[in-house]
Amino acid sequence: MAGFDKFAESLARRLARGTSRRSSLAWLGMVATGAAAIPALPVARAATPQHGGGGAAGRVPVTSGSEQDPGDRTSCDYWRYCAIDGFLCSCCGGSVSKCPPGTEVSPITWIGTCTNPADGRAYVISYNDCCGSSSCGQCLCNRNEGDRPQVRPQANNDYNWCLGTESSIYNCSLAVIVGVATEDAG
Amino acid sequence: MAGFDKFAESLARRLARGTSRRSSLAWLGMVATGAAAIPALPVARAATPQHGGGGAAGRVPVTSGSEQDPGDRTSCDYWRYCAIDGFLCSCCGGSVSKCPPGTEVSPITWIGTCTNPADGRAYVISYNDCCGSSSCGQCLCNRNEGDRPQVRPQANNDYNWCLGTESSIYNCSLAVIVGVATEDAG
Amino acid sequence: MMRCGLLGGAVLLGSMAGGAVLAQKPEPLPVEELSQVEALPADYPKSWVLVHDFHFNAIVDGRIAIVDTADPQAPLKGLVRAAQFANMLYAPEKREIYTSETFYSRITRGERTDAITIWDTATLQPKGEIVLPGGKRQQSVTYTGTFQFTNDHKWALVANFTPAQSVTVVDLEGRKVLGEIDLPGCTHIYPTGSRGFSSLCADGSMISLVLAADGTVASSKVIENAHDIDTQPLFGMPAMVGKTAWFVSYTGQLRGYDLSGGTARPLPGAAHVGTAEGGAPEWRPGGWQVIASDAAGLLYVLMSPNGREGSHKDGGTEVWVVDPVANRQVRRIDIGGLASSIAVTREASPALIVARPDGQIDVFSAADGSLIRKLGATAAYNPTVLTVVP
Amino acid sequence: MMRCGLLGGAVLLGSMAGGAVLAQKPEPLPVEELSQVEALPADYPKSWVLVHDFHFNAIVDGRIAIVDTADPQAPLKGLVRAAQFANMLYAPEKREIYTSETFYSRITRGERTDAITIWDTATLQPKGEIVLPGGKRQQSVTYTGTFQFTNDHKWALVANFTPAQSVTVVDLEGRKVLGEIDLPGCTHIYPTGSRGFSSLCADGSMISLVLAADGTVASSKVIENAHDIDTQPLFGMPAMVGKTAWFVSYTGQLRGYDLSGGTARPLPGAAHVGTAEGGAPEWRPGGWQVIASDAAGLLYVLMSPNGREGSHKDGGTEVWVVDPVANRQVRRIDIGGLASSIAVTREASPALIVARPDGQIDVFSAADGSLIRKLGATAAYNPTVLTVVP
Repeated sequence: MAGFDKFAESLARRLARGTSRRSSLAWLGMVATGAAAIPALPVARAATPQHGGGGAAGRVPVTSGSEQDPGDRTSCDYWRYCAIDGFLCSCCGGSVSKCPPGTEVSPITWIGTCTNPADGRAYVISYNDCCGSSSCGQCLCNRNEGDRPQVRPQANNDYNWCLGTESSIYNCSLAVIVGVATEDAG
Repeated sequence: MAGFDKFAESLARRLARGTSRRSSLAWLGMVATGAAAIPALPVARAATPQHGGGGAAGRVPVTSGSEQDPGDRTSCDYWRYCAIDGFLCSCCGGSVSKCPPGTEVSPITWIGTCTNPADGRAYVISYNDCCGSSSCGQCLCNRNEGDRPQVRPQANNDYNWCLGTESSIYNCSLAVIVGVATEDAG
Repeated sequence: MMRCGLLGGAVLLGSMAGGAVLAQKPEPLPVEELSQVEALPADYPKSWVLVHDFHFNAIVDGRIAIVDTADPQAPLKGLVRAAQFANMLYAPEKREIYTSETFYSRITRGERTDAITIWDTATLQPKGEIVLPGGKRQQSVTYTGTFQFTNDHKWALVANFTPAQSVTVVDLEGRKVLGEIDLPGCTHIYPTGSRGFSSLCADGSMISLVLAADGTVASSKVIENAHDIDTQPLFGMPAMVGKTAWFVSYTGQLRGYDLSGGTARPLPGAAHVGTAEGGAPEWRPGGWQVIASDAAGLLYVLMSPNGREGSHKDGGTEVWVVDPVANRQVRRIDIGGLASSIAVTREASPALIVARPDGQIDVFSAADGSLIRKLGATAAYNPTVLTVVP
Repeated sequence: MMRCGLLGGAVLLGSMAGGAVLAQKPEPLPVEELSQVEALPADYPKSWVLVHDFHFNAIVDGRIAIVDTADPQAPLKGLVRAAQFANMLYAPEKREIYTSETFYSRITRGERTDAITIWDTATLQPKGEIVLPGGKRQQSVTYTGTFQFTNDHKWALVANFTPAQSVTVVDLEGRKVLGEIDLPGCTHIYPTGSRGFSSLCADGSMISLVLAADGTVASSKVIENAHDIDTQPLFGMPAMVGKTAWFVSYTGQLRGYDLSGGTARPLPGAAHVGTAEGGAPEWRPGGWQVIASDAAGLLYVLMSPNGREGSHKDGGTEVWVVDPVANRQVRRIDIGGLASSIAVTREASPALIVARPDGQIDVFSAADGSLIRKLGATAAYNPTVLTVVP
């Protein structure tokens, strides 16, 4: 947990660039309130009911190419997705850190803390939503490690985080590394 | 085929009550053009790919209660559905002849000719759409006996027949008996 | 109908004669009437449930499915639009359903309009609309706490989230917005007293507000240490027993709040859903709408045998019936597979309604846990919230 | 990347040392940049296909999926909105995609707006919009003939159906509607000559119209007996070989219309997809988009072994390659299961793209019929029309 407050401050500063003054201040307050409580937890795969014509059937794995960032980014099991709820942008024309074309990135979002099995560290993951195009429909994934009730917004994945964007229509979710939470989560 | 022109005239008169003068006149012209060509054909079940969470799984059959109108009205195999393309209103809060609440009936539509296995007659079926509520999503059914290219609109089920209605949003399709085409189709 | 019976007989005779068509054919089936639309009873029977279909694959096209859980032939009675992370309220005595929705002029883009639509229970046609200003309506996976009644169903309260938090006060009968209440740090709306509400706050407190006749805040009170987000995070949606809201925590603790007065009152004493063998690692509540009440005040909690951190939305395979006042586990119901949301009807013989992740809806006896009927996946793609007829 | 390789080595060393964490840990993964959106090449490679997703379960929320059929890891490159029985056109030289759509102010109800949206091929962001007057845009399961170019991609033609039939002429470059042409009894738009179009009519004729510079009709000509709806009904969407439109009938007859001049010219002589053993009762074309062409002028027809009256939309299990000029069946391709739509890319080694009813998309060699790759159900729920990059 050491260093988390510093991280939260830096995150808030980065986020502030992309959003309005009022909402970024509100966000900053929330991060400060909840920061100490975000836990680093072991990765476990949650039930992800598939719906519709999409899904993992026939997918070819997409990997980072680095052994320090292992796993298939189109699979709900990928380590960064430990607290995601939505369609994986890696299946929608984007990647873990880039929105699909035709959308815009939500500047504010919820964060989770996921352990990278390769280096044992707990990373803080920002699950920014991509907005302005309707439900991608591919690779629905719902995992909730560290997810907390809506009363702690910055730790909740049930909000539509398409906020501060031109359109609030939800397309898919990113999983961006924004910091290291703990040096050793093992 | 005898008597069909008379039927078409009467159908056009009934339909005219519910639609604008211009469109009903256009419709009358089309019925007259295509009337002689609508064939009476044997009933065959077409492939109906299911999509989404709905579908026939777990459905309890809905029957007319009359042995002269046999079959399950929530099944794509039901004799009246020989030329339908869409969600069956019997699965959507309506019936073969009544739209679900919250929708309105399209006054104009395409027609098919289906053989009733109980009495051997070919009936003219009107596949009116129910409109104003979005895709019902239940019991998608696509059969095309007698379906002809869009150039013959009154025999084509690919049009959204939500025409002359307040909203053109498609919810489901009826299968209403509007006449007898031939006394013996067997 | 008499003629139909006769014709049926004739067809039977035909088949007995070896399948040959009789010279004496039955009369043809009659021509049917066009231009008819089904109507519902304005007062829904107690077996009916309003099923919120989140429609994940087309969130802009969400719906409320009106479902008769006693009719396995035609469970789906009709659909009401519930667009883009909508919420729904049902006022049986007004014979109205309300949806709070968000629209864009070009579906995914363009001008945003938030509005409450008023629907007639019998026709499912819209009767009116109240536009909500500011484009700030909270959009979430369906929670009951983001759209609520107060003032005896005359008003509605709409949660806003930009992420600045506030509540819009709406006069449903007058069809107008009364005002907006800033509520930084607090979330969800729990109707409290005759004209007011409570919210849970991020610092562990609860706040209760009494509203004046013009919709402004007459008074407010903060209840400190009302909940513990770190050690006992509460599922967002409580089960109501009279005016008491019962919440269940991620680990199974039950917390009651008496909302009958102007200020919420946390009930003293701890209750818990109890324990059982066979958990791996342990039994915990799991699903979306995980807690329900019956008319007798018993609670029903959807339980997962694979409870651990992060399992709280994984769904459950049993429903545990608990008496929260006596703090006693009454019985366990095996619901035969994974479910995500549950509710209990107010029928004379109450039914436990179980919605599964694939849209299947099953009906169990709340009294003995036996399976009554299966409705199939016949109503909704993604059933989130089940609202029973009170 | 160099650092990644090093770190990978370190982790490997760790695992060789029995899973113990090394004292010398690798550097943490770097913090990643926020606020980025993927961009596409403005000029799509020839392996790309625009897949119209009709989205039957939410027709209001239809889309165009931009798909790279050569990229099995990430076939879906992005989505373009295509709402409510939309149509799509692609103008590669303008680096634009056009959708003709219908909107309601409250998604399912309210004020109707028909419009053409202009999308940038690289960003998939809208660049402009042209509102279509009258609320009369034809809504059908996706056909190419209801939205077409003419005048060298400078204009679009929109089919209307109320059910009165007409065509709206739109100046895409000038972003304005030029006018409307009444066309009673005739349907679908086949671009003809340099500035005009043809339509098939219900009396069996074809009509060709030459347009003036202001979008009005300069001249028109009726070609009698151009098609026979009763005995040889034609699938609505032809395959283009240069300026010749090749249609296939429900029973497999091939009809060519030369559309290079101001007036359509039915090609003389009869061609046919041919026959084969094993039909029950017979082989017939079946599916939605059943005919495609390659750059060499060969036709590809999706064939069902269960051909009979009413089977024309059932889908097919083989693709028959036909030389329509020589009237010769070149080869048969077993596509290993039911498909509904096909297309052939203009790649150096052309690929036969096969879309199946469950959304699976497979890629075959057009030359030898071998399976190249499977893309899975990774792009669209209900692929209807496939548009290849020319």
